[in-house]
Amino acid sequence: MNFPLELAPVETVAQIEAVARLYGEPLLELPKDLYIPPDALEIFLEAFEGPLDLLLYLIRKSNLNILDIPMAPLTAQYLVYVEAMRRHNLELAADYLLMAATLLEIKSRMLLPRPPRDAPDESLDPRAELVRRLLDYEQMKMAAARLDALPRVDRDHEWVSIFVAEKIVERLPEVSLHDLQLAWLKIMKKARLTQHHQVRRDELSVREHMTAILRKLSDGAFVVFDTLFEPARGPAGLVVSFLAVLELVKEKLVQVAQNEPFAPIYVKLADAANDT
Amino acid sequence: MQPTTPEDFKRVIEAALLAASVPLPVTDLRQLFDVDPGHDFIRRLLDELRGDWSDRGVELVQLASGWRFQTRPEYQVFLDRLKQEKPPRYSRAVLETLAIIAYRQPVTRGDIEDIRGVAVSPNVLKTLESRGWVDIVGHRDTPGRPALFATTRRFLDDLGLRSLTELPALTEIERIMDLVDTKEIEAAAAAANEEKH
Amino acid sequence: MQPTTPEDFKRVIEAALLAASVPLPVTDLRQLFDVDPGHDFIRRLLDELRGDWSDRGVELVQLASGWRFQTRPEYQVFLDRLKQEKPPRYSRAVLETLAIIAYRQPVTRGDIEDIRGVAVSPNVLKTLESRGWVDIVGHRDTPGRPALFATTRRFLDDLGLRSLTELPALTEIERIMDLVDTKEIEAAAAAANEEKH
Repeated sequence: MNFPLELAPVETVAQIEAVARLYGEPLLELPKDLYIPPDALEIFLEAFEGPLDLLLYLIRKSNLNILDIPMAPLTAQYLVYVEAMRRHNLELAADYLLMAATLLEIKSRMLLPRPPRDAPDESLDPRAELVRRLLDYEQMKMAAARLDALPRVDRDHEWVSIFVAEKIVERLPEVSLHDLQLAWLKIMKKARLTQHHQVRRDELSVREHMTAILRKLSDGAFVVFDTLFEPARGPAGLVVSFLAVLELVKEKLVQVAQNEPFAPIYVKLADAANDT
Repeated sequence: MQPTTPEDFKRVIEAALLAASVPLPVTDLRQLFDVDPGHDFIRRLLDELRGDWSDRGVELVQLASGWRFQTRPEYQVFLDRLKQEKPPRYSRAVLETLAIIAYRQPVTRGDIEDIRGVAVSPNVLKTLESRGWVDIVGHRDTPGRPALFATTRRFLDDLGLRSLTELPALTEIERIMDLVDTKEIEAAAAAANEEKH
Repeated sequence: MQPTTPEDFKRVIEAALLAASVPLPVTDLRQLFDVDPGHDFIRRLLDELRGDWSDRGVELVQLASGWRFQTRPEYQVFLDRLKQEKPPRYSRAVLETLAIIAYRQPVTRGDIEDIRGVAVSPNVLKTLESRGWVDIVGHRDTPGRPALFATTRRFLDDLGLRSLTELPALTEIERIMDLVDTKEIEAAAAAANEEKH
């Protein structure tokens, strides 16, 4: 609320005469501390954010009671500024002129006899709306100053956001059991529609053992039949392993050899046989 | 690498927060881990982390949209020496418009003009919008359907606030009028307040 | 605030490096201070700082253009979880081929084609092989000696299975098929897929 401008005291009569009439109002006296050197006027007026801001300044500067504004002197002071603006060919914003008209209107209504009711209702005071607007604006003006005072990023502090060392790793798709199930479901559905394939229902454990046995035989060498079985898995496990071997034989994936009765049985990959 | 001790978890959270380009809420931090360690656990580590950094040039702060590391204001004098350009200074028009949007949101441009008593230049609103502090949240159902402006989360983050309730309190009307007779003030302020509500 | 102890200087340097968006050379770091503390002093503090951060998720590294803090590569796995990107998905051909190999192993490419009713592109099998989920366990003793494909230990591990017997039972799937109209299945499958995305 402190404006840096030094306000020089009233000086010349010429000044007073020059501002004699505005909106039909005689301005015979320049209020104290309102004279502004002409070259400073532009800068001075730029310091104001509009007519409300200017009015607030005038009120505060003259220690006027904002709740009981003496309309005559305030209007007079305000008009001096507006006239000064006009005289300096400053582009006079419509907002300033509108406020001048409002002030004059309030002032004239103040001169009218009070309404017959005795109770001086606040809302009947012609100044009430102006006071409300002034207080409202002043509150926001102060709020703006406080917001500006809050520590703000880039001005009062900076964000921390360090470099992320990233190896470009290919992101692999994830597959769930559900996905597999759905995929199978689609296959089944299609198979049913075409009726070309009878998809057998195999025990998975047999299939798993078939793969395990193939892996054991993968180096192409003969393996003793007995070593394909793990007694620790129990009778059920042995049966499954045996079924797996039978299935492999049936699918011609392995060869079983026995040189003579009761000699050890050897198993090897069927295709490995071709290599030897 | 599998974090096991709270200290391990804290290192991960710290790295994530130091690297993040936006504030991270607790819900995001929970996603850092294979197995969600839960809200309370993360929250406790954040408090510990804040303590760990209490005597450093960088602090961990809680903002509207989450947690973030930022340099302490006391260190800005040093950091400014490395800066090529100064951060923007906002005019009173911009700041007052921002204050009106922040405290009275949602408001139309007309509302702002009513309070300030002057036309609001489109540039003022553009400045606030491009900073990401203000955006249009709807339109008022009146002729012309004017846009309603409100402040963003980014505005709160950038000003170090967790919510609008942390905005500086508005100056009491009574206090503005400390120049005038107290009795009058009380009566009038009461009346003015009445009118406002 | 005037830094006096080496620790004070280190805090300033640390804050500057954490806030910087580019690597800072020592010459820049010297400018942080009112009075230039000299190259060697800064260099010594940088080494100390690097040591201070040695057991954290973030490290101080020296690059051609200067010094910067960066996250350690080991922490990428955590930070990646914060990314909102959708994980890539395998095509229907890949998933169906995988299902056939899983349920019917060991199978040849011909077997897969018979069951699916369409040709299997070599890329599909290559995708599954390079993922380490499928490999060749032998060759069928038929003309052309086609390779036999089976699923691997890795496949079980990645899907959280102890053995193939833990795969969803086919009989159950088929029973579901018997109960519901195929259209319904499609709709349900589509919905389930949707849900996953």
